[in-house]
Amino acid sequence: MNNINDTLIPKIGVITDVRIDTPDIKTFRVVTPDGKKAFDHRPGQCAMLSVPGVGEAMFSITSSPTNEEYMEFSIKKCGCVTDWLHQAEAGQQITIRGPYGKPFPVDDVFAGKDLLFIAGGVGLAPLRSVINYCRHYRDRYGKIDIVYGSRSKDDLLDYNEIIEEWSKDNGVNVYLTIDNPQDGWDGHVGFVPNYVKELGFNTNKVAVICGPPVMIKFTLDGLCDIGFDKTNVYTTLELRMKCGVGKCGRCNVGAKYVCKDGPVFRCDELEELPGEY
Amino acid sequence: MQRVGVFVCWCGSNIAGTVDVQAVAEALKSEPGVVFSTDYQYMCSQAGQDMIKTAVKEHNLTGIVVCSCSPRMHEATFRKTAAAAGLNPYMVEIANIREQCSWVHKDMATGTEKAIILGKAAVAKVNLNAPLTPGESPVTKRALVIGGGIAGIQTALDIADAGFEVDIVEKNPTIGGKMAQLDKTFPTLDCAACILTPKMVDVAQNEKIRIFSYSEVTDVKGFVGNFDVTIKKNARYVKEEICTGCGACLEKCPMKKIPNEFNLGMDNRTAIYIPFAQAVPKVATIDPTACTMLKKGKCGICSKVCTAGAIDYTQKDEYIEEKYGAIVVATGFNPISMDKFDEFAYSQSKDVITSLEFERLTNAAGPSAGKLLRPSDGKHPHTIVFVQCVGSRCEACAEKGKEYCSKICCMYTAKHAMLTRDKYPDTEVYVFYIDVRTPGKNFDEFYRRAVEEFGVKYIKGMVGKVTPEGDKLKVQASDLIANKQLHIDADLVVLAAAIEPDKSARPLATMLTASMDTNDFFTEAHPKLRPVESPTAGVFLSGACQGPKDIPETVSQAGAAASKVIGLLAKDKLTGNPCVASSDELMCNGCSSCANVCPYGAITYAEKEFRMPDRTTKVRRVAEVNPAVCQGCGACTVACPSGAMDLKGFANLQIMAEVDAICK
Amino acid sequence: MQVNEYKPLIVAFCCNWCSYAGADLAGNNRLNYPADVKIIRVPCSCRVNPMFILRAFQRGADGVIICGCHPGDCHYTSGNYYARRRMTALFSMLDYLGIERERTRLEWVSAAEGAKFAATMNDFVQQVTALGENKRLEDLRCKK
Amino acid sequence: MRKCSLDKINLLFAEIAKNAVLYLPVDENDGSAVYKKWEDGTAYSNALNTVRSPKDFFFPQTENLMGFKTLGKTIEVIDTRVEPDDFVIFGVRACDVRSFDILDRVFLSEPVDSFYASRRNHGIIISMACTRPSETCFCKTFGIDPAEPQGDISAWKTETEVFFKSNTAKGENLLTALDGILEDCDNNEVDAQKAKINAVMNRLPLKNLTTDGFGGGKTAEIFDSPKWEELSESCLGCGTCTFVCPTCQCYDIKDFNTGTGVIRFRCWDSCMYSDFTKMAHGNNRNTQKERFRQRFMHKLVYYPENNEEIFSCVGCGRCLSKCPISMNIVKVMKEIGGNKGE
Amino acid sequence: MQKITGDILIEKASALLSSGTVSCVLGWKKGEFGYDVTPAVFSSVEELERDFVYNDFCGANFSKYLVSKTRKLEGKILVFLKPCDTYSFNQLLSEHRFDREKVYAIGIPCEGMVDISKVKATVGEGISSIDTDGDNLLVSTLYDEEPVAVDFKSVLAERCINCKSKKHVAYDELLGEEGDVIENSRFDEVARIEALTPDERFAFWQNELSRCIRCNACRDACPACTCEKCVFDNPASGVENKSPANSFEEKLFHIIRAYHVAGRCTDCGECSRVCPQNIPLHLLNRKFIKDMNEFYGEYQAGEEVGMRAPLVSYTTEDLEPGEALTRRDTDA
Repeated sequence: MNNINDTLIPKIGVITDVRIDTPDIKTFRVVTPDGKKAFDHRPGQCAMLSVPGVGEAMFSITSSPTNEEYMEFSIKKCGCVTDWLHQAEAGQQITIRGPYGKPFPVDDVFAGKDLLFIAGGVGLAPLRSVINYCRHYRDRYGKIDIVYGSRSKDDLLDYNEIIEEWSKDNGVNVYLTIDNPQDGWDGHVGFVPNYVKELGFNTNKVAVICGPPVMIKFTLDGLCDIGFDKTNVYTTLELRMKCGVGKCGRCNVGAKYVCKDGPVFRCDELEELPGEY
Repeated sequence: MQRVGVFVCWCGSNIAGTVDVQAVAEALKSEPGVVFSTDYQYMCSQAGQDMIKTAVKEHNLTGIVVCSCSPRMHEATFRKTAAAAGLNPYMVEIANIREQCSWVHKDMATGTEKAIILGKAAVAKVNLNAPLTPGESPVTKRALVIGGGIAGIQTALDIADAGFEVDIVEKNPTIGGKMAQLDKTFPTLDCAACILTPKMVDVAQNEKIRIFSYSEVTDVKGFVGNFDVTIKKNARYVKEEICTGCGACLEKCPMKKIPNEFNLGMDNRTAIYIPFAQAVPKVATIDPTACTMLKKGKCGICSKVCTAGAIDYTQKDEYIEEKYGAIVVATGFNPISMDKFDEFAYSQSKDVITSLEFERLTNAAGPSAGKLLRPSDGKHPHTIVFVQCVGSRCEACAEKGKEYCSKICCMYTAKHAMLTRDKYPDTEVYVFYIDVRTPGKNFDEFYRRAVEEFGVKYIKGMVGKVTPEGDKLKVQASDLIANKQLHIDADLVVLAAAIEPDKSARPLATMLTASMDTNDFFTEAHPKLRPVESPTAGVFLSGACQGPKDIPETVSQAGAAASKVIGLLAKDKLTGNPCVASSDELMCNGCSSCANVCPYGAITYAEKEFRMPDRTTKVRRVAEVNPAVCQGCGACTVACPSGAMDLKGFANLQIMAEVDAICK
Repeated sequence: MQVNEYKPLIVAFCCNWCSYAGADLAGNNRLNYPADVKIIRVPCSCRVNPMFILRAFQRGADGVIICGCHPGDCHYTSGNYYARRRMTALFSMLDYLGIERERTRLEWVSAAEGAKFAATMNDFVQQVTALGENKRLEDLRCKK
Repeated sequence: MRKCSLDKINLLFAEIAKNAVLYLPVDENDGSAVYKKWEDGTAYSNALNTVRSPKDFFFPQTENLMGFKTLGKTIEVIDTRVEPDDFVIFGVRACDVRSFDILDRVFLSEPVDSFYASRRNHGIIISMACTRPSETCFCKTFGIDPAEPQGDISAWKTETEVFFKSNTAKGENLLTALDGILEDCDNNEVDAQKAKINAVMNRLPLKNLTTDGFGGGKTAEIFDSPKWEELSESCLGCGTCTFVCPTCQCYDIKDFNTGTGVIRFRCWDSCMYSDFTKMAHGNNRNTQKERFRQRFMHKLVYYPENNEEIFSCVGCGRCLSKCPISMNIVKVMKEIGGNKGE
Repeated sequence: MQKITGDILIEKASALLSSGTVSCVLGWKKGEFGYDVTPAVFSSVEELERDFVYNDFCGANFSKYLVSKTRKLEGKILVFLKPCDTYSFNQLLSEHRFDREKVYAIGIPCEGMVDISKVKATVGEGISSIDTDGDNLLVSTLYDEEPVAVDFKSVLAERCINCKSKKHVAYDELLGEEGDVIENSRFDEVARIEALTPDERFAFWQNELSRCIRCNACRDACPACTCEKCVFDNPASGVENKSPANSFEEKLFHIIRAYHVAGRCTDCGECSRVCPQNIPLHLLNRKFIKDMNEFYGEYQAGEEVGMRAPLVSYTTEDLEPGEALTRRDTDA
């Protein structure tokens, strides 16, 4: 075991906690068998989890790098690996390798700026890492706005954390919305892109969008409509990552390799790429 | 993956004697998915079952493996147990460690090792089980009987008697079938009409029974309990509900030279006709190929003489759609054509006739009013030769005749011979036969009477040639017992023509997706155990459409078919076997391989719209399995090249998991 | 008995209605056959996909036998006829590829033929034992 | 420059095979050539090239990465790695030698693929000049000179002799070790052969094929060309071109359950396969046109863009002769690049 | 008989395009060296005149393309079918794989297609052009001063040497005269292998199949392999596999592939034509065809639309597997 040393060879991870977030999303806490964090990472980076015999799959690391005890992954059920993980219980071992990809430029571009995070559905997972990182180093950043929407109240990820922690922070505003009216919901109803336009943010800030491709597209259009410059908008394409190391030949969008050049992209960079992401 | 509980049964010492049950329970603990494993003396006992129920609750089990006796023994028991514990009953798998392990192996180590492997296979399978729910479908409480001969009549009467509605579809203008054409019936010699016509009247008068005469089935859709049938009522140009059957029109009709089908063309009828006096319904029918009014628009006499005003030259074929829960096929038989049997001079001489023609000749209502007269000259025949097995048991001449035995000929020929000798003692009667087969109640006695009491001359041997010469028929034959050639100058030769299924049966079978054998007889669901059911659920067989039969056999089969129908119609809902095939339409090529091998016609095709990856939509043909019809054999799953078709409960992945577990 | 005697691994696919019942009857009558035979229950012999057979060989089986109702007795009327054609085609192909034909067999065993079941299995095990390990259709990754 | 007479070539092979596994092209019954391990009596093929490229030596079609054993909820990772033996590949053509540089840029860039790297370290490449190029050859388009093949050692074969020149320390060491068989010589015969080769090169039908219209930064220009649809119209979506290609390196990582454990292996994959980019949430290249475009854009635009304008094609011509429908990179270059190559 | 040339086909196709009978033409497009023709869709007369070609290298069987092209393209497609292609055409129709109404099929006679690897084996690498001269091909190469004459018959593809039929079993229009089903010895090689000892057979196939690189060309070119999703590509099938990881996987893939097309394979020979490794894959398919002919009576897939293949039918008198094998042994 000791002499194996290749980027493709994983470590053992142990699932220590499984939290049911929504009907199809669970959040898994993972450490090494000796109880440590598997590796250090930066906000926006991903890790390859795998179940021997089932396969490998890439997930963004949901927990903040500032969490030095463990990593968390919010995983939506949508394939054989995720199906398997969803029926796993605490104590189950999996394998983990990473971190992969370029992180969000939290320490340079983001520093000192107002930040706007926009997420849809499970798209909050990659952003949670950044949001919590920025909350942890609260004084390094300006005002933080978070717009988050999902199909219904039950489909909102990290709801407790959002309500109990984020929205109570100073200088952090959380705007939640759901697609359709629902009993017991007195918040905003409507799609995220429209909500963003309604809210009409001041454009002197950095925006980060994550969610389903359509939602990203319309939100980006919405931001441009209200005067945002694409050079200030970031998103992540981590769904396109496969081997994690930029060699297997799948992740390229044009000449850019998501595994190496991304997954975090500035929207003006994306604009230059052929439309096949 | 499931949360599996493993329960190893000792079956007293039946299992525990050769299998270390604790070791099995222990070994299975580390199998994937297993969260609980135990053993017990009698798993099938109340205490054992309670143990399972408790474990399901305590360990939150989603799957159960019982290592015990054969699933043929207690699978049902443990499924009920699972259901009682709140699990889907199909989340149970049995590892057969008694019949297929402890009882056949002597050595404890061997037995234990194998039991563990069988247990692992069951665990591997149950991990891939999915809850199954038997499909339910409602039952239309009405039966359709296709064919109005004695088989159809008896079936219909029996079903109606149980209180269900029945429709009979008969292609002829009247019900009655072949039996109505017969004179006497063997072996009791009671007159066919005397026993049949009361039944026909019963049918007519039974308010649960509707008769669609002069009609045929043109389309069948649906499945057991829910057939949608289209019936074509041929235009008879007579308003059925108005016609009184008085017969005035028949007398006046100028077209009087139409060969009379009922008498097999031995006499004539009119263009408007009633097949016979006791016809049901007793309604006239205009033969459109003969009626000058219909053909040329001239005549109209029948309309003028009909006081009831029943004639309607403008009548059109009518299509009726009706729903049925069960369909009984009673399409009966016909004698085969004698065209290919020129050696008997059938086409050359009017005095060579078939046995059915002989029936009409001797029938009081027949063309000669019951007097046995030669068709050619109306003279009384003094020497009659009966030839048996004409086209039956024709192994060497399959293109001419049939390989099978027509079963009824031996007995009716004995009857004909006996009646002839009885009525006309001066007549010499020869019967040429291959074998005389009399395996029925009082049948052999009957035949012996013909020979012994009535002096019928039975000769084992075949007739080689019949040559008309003058007013005689020269019969050349061989006597196999005396081993000599015979030459007989006969006045009349009667051919016992083989019988074959009615020609309407083949297209009907296609409509019903009911299978047929190479002779076009309907096949039964099981030749021994389910003789009156077709493999297609909800389709039943009555009478000679399934194989040659005499009247008593037909009637008893008709009753049996009726009781099966009654059993079906008595249900409000049909609960299917949930282990049925199903097709993944995304993978399906629509190639029909599966439908080709389905013995039940459970697979149909539909054009479905699919969203293509490039966001366009395309229509593609895909297979659909009707779970109410599928019996779960799995033939289709292997015929399917793309693997789209799979069998619930015995899925590809499940069986492969078992293979893997056994071989690891 | 020798200690390190070669034990073949035999996978038997038995149809639920006849052969599986025949195997049960062999049990009821305490008719011995080697424990090397492991039975997989299938509804009908026509459920046996050639892929299952190759899979068994891949995973280490030394012989595969398919048992079904006698021709004419299929619970589903025709399943065993299809099985017969399929297995004929497959076995012939395996033979063509030089894989020992003695490793595969199709037998008809009725529910009443417990003795035939046991005898067939005894015979088949003997036949496969004589061939020794399956080398021509093995997957080395699956070797223990 | 050193040489060895052809009579002694087997002695030379035997000597090389003493310390390393020697592979060289060998004729097959069907007329094609294949790299085989040299054993006494193995004859070196005269064929222009092998059907499979020598990339297999460094990037085999299937290789085990590791194993797993699972017990209950625990997992044990098992090292299945075997350190490769030293090996020598003899007779690699100039085009294929270039393919190793192209693969190196993928596998040896950070993070280094240690499986590939280890094989690279253990392998010595002896190249061979091409005296009879085929009509399908277009290595020159990519600046490759078949008369001057690279590799650790370059070789030229004449009717009677084989000439060697080392290009690397590894190569030099090997040649030194073969001192007993080789003799020093001048460049005259090799130079003569080079001149001959160059003369042939000027007769090749594809001699004027250029990379005009391709290269880094051309994405916007040609990505949406309507020609892609036309060119890909009859593509079967098989993997022949990618699997015979010396520079195609896409792979997949799969698990195989052995019944008692799991083997994780890497195997070649093809961007031409319909499910290549299919992942849990969808597929971003759903049509054969997109997949077809990806393959050629990668070789002719994306790769050069990221690798100092080096094209990921070496002009070996394998895809020209092996594509079931005779669609190939040359046709693409002519259609899309707009150069007629004449 | 008039030889069918590219010009005749262009004329025919142009007329049908111009009259609007068809909206596009599935035909062959010129390549670089004469022999590398590519199947292509032509939608204008100009394209046809510029690129269309019909020569001795037009081996590709177009029937399979109809499955995808009738779904994708609007209007009627003109397709040229050689006799052997028409069998595949019918077989696909039997399996309802495309809409007959969307196709206009022209049968064209075929004297056999040339296997370029045989030409190369004769004249060597470096072919610059190929012309026809009577019964010879005139091959110009980079290394010969004069074109080399090669006997056409000697370089015919294996499948054409053993051609089973010159008869078109389906078409809307036929160019040239109708041919006949012909006597052939296509099963000889199968019989030769059958007659080997099991050890020899094993060695033969082990050697052949070990060369497989699982490029799937055989499958993707096969007009019988038109599954919406192949079991070997489907992770849910349990047998999905991408690489010939070892000799078992090689056998599994080729046995199952041949089995899946058994009774549906028309013996068009595309699998062997496209195999980059020259594996004689048709010998697997032909084995199934030969067996079924011998065991269940002659059957030619695609002869008519709607026939029932041997593996989806049966008789109660069929041979038992053991009997079948023994009978074959004694016959051989």
